[in-house]
Amino acid sequence: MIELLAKYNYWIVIILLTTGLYGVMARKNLIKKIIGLNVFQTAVLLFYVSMSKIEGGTAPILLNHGHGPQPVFDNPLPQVLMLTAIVVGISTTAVALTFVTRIYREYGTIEEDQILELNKQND
Amino acid sequence: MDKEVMNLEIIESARPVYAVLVSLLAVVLIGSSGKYPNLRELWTMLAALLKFGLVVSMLPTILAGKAIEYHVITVLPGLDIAFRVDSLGMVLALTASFLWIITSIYAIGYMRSMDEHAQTRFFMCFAIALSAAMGAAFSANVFTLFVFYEMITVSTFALVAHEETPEAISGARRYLAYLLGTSIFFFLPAMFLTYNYAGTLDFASQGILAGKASYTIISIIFVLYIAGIAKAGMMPFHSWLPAAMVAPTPVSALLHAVAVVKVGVFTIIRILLFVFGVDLLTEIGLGIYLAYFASFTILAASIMALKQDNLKLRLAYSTVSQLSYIVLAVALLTPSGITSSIMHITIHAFGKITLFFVAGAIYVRTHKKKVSELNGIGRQMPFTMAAFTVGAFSMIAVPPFGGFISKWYLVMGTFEAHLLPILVVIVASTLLNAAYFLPIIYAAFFKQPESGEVHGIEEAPALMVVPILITATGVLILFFASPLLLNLVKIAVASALGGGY
Amino acid sequence: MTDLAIPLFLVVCGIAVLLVKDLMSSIMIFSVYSLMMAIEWCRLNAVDVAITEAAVGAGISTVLFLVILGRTKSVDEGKKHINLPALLITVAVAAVLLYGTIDLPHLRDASIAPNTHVVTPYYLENSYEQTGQINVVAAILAYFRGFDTLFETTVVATAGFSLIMLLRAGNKKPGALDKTGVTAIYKKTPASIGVKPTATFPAVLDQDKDIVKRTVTKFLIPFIQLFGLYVIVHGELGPGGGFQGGVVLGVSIIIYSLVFGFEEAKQRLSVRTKDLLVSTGVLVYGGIGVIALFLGGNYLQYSVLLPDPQFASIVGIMGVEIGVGITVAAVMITLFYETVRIDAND
Amino acid sequence: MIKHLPALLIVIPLLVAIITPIIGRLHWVLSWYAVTITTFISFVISLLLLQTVSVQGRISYWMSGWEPPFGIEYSVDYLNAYVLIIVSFMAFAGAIYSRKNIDVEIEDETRKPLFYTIYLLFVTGLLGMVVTGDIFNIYVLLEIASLAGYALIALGKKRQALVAAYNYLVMGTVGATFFLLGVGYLYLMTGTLNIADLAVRLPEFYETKAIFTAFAFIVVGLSIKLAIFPLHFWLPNSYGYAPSVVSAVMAATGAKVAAYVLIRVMYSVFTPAFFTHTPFNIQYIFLLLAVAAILVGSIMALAQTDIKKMLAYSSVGQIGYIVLGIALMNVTGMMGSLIHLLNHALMKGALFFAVGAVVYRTGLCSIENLRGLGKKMPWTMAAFTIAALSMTGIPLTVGFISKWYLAVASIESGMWWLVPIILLSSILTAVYFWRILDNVWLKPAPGEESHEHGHDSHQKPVKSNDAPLSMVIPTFTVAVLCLVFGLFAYAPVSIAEKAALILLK
Repeated sequence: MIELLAKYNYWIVIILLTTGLYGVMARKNLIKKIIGLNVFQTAVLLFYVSMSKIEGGTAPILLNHGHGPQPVFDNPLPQVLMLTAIVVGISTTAVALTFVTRIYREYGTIEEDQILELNKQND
Repeated sequence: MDKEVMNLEIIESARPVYAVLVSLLAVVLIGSSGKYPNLRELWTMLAALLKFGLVVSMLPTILAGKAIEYHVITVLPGLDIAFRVDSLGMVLALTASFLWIITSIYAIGYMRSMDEHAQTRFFMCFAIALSAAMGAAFSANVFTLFVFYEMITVSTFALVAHEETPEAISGARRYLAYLLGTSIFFFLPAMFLTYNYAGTLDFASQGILAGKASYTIISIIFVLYIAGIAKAGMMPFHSWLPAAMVAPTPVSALLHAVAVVKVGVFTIIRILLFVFGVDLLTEIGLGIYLAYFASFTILAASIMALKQDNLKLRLAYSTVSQLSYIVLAVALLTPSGITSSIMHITIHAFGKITLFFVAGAIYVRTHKKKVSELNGIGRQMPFTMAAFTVGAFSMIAVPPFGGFISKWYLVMGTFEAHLLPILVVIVASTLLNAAYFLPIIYAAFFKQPESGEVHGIEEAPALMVVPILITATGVLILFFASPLLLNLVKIAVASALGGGY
Repeated sequence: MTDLAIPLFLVVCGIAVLLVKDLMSSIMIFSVYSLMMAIEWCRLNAVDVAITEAAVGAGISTVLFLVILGRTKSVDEGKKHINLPALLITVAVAAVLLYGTIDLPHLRDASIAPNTHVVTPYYLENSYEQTGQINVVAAILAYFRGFDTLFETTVVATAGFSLIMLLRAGNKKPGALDKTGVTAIYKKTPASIGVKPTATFPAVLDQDKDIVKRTVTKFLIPFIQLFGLYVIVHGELGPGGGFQGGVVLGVSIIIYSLVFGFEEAKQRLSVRTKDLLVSTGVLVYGGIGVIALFLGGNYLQYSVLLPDPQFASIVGIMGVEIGVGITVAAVMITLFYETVRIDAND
Repeated sequence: MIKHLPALLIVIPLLVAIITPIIGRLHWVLSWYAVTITTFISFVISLLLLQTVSVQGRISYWMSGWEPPFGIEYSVDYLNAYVLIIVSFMAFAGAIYSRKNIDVEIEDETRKPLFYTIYLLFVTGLLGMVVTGDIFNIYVLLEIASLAGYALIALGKKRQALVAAYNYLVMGTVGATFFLLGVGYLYLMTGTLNIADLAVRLPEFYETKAIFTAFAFIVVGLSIKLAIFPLHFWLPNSYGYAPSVVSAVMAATGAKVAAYVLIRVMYSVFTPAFFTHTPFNIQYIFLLLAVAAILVGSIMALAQTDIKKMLAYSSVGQIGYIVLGIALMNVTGMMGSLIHLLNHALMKGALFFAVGAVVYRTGLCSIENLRGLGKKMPWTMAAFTIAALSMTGIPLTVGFISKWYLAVASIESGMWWLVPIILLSSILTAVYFWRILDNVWLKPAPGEESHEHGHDSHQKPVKSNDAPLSMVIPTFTVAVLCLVFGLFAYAPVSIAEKAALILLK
């Protein structure tokens, strides 16, 4: 039980990640897929951020300009990495939604099935 | 086996490279002077003469028992482009380069009389094919040989498709599919396996595979090689050759009687003697299987030749059958057999090119293609048909024509190998040869032309008749002056048998 | 108890997002999901990440999703039957993840490798000495791993450029599309499979006539922008930085154009200028790196910029944060401008 | 400045890319100049890097002046330099080629400067992935290259391009996120992101399940980017509908860089020793996937009627070759893979370039429409033919060299059964290219069938109307390189050998 609780956030990550992944693959609505993708990505973000936390640690902001005794700090590096990852994520989402807009303009629908149907008719 | 064992003095010289390059240079010149046909043809002639001169200039060295080598480039470790002139290669190179001169004259006459299109492309491809044939003759290893082998295929492909009629194109398709297909799917893996087991691809006098792999593996490699070298026209990969007959006659004459097919059988001889080695093949007994296999092709092709009414097709099947003589002879793995095999390269070349020239001359003059239309043609074109007779008799192996010499050695070879069934095959096929050539000669000279048309002497243009007469004379010379050729061949046989001959 | 509750709530939101049929609700739940995520991160002391997630996940993405939704349609028409291949793949991925988690170290353990290996202790020790930052996150972001951040900014710019390229119709005449056969097909086909283009989202084009809103907005915007600037340069001391500040700045312009209309917003910040700004931010960042090169340092080695390495680092970091801010703000505005422009062209 | 080459390699294209839309406002051609010159500079820098590596060994450059593993390290050894040269050269060729090509494929003038911006960002991302020595930095650069790639694909003229780009984006993001997750596992176990440092710290964890999971996610993520069968679904439509220059450059560089990263991860982050600790035999899985890719790619290519899609499926097969060499885990196999990186870049580049030229002239790219083009576009089609022959593996072309090495390596590893498969795929390749060459050279152009065949039609030869020089020259140059490196294979082979020895030391 302790084992389970000590890894609580891992389980959450796994559930979110798989939920998102399933959504990406199984949903046929293009916007829904992107939402799924976002859930999927944030799961990985959570994974990183979870590992940055140390029992009893504080946010990694130095006291007294770094002089003197310091408290235990949480690990700042995973946080930095995730800042980057979040930005990458939103950029991807923006481009994806751009595609969705254009697809809607060209096809009049954002349902994958209908788009495939239309493509078949064209070919 | 090391080269030292061959007791040959090696001379470093780039002359074989020049012999290859001279016609490639001509390709550029021919291509750039397409608008001036006379200049263009001048380049062809110059290149042909120069090439022959270069080849002849190496002859004394070879006759003195030396070899000429030149290393061009290492593509990968173990895969080199390198040349090595020895007596076997010399036989092919002399034959091909000499006949190129003759064919060039003939081709000029033929192409101009027929007012063919795209003559520039024609002469360019022709020159490339000749370069490649030289390269194949002088190859020092399997890889170089393979490269030139493919180069011939690709350059002659354009010649076969020359007419660009649907028929020509479908013929060309089959040509490419067979030649390229077999070489990639059998020859290439065979080369790969050779490299893998022997660690080298350089030709050596007693082969490179002995003791390097199990008999099973060697047998597999052997079968792959034989299947891969479709240019030798062995059944079942022979049907590209009749298909290639849609090409203009000079192409059929030089390439499909000399350069292409002879490179095919030459490759087989090379591989058998210098990759496997006589001893190894004798030990495993692979030669006998090949001999029987070739025998089948000899007989089957002869029978099919009988059925052909189209003259060029009949000649093509005759070629298929004659090529297998060469394979059969070398497969006997005896001194006389090998002698016969190498000599037949030259002898058959002269004979068959004469026959094709004649077929072309008849077509140019009368637009007749079929055997059944040739009644009385001998009176209209006496010189041409006389030359045909010479060529045909050489094919049948009647003395005093060249063909007799090689068949004589072949018969001796069968005795040496104690293979009497093969002797039966030779006799049977000689009869078949006679059966499909003699009626033509008889009809040409003794039958009345159809519908009573009477012609005076109406020969083809001199540019065509003269080459015909030259090659026909060549057939005779090869009989009377056979010792000259024999000297060269003996050196080759000696090196193949490790000097024991 | 929150230890367990918030993550659990995240899971509930995550699943609900994908189950809800109405896209608008789905997006709203996603917004809540992001907010909860931010709270969870705050709880994990990852304040910078939490702020960013709040701004991006709950803010910008939600707005973006809504705008796009307005331009397309709001119901997920797909049938919700179970997709077996997808399920199998998901189960496989879950299995591998569970397998890998078996011998992962416990969370919150100070002795795990990330905390003990030389890298993180080095950052904590040298953050102030070498870079003059007391917020170690900012020090790593802008200096220790400054090159990553340069590319992070570039990613944002790339997204901006892509948006402009794909959405801006440019000077192409309406007829020109038909020639390529693209638009013509579109006009014919939707009806053939029974899809009706829904109405677009015209509201953002017009000015809002409500005087109260206008006045309040006019009054508020300077403060929002000031706050944005503060967040950008404040990063050295506490949470915040170029990215978060840039988002705030961008949002201020978006709010402006929402209230005063697109045309008026364009007069304040023309499209050309804004395009220029997308490039400018990255140029500022990359340029500082180049200056460092010329001053004899390695690329992005701020300590060589001025005689005092520590002060030079502070200046350099502030410089690049400003660069990040400019690009991010410009791209945020691009997101809005370009999506609105299509409406205008439709 | 020699010291700073690794940084300049990335920074110059990055900054030029950012300036490009601004100078493109004056006239779009200026942006073309900027991109062409910049890619050329990158190419020169890559050559200089190779030269430097050969003199002083591995180069390590500390970004921001921080010593690794604290800062981001850029490191160059033979492998990086080799891949850099491939990528920068093909990007340069693509840039020259694009000038006229985008006239028809991206008609809109205002889009052109942005096209070049994104093109250059794409190249920057790829170059960065190759030269960086930090695994998280790879992720960021991967996303730049990917985002730029999605946008470039979406520029295709048909609306299917958008759907293709969307699908690629979704799959690509899943792949990148898997990669990120795997990196997270690695970081959690070792506490470092520097590749060299990881290589030192990882072996003690080889037995752990977590590290295996990390490996699995990183490799699966990269496999999506690399389009290893069965994760290749995004590729055919993406290459098929993207503007030709984009297909060419992506096929020639994008997949190569993904393969490079895979090699780095498998042999520099992990080591061959790791593969003896895995719960099941990873080598066999890779080999099976490679073989499946080779066969499925070739067979699917046979089934296509659109030539760009055919080339795309052929890429799936060729990627199989690369994976095959990687999975053989011996020096010869690795050499085969590395040589194939170059060779496939050249061959596929030339093929897509040639197809782009056809699209430029005729606007169509179905195999049926290629009839009689040999006479209309002799140079383009000659280049196509050379590259096609090379694909089938004819000696003296580059295709032969890589297949030769792969075959030798298969035998060395005792996997003789791979040789017939290589051969079989050569047969299939020959067949699907033969269909095209047959149309190009041997069939009359549409509309000319009615003319009488044979001599008459030759009296008025078809006017040759080849593509503009700015397209023909890069196409033909790349095709000729297929021959040059088929004959002078020693140069790439020797570099590949050194790289392979470093990887498998």
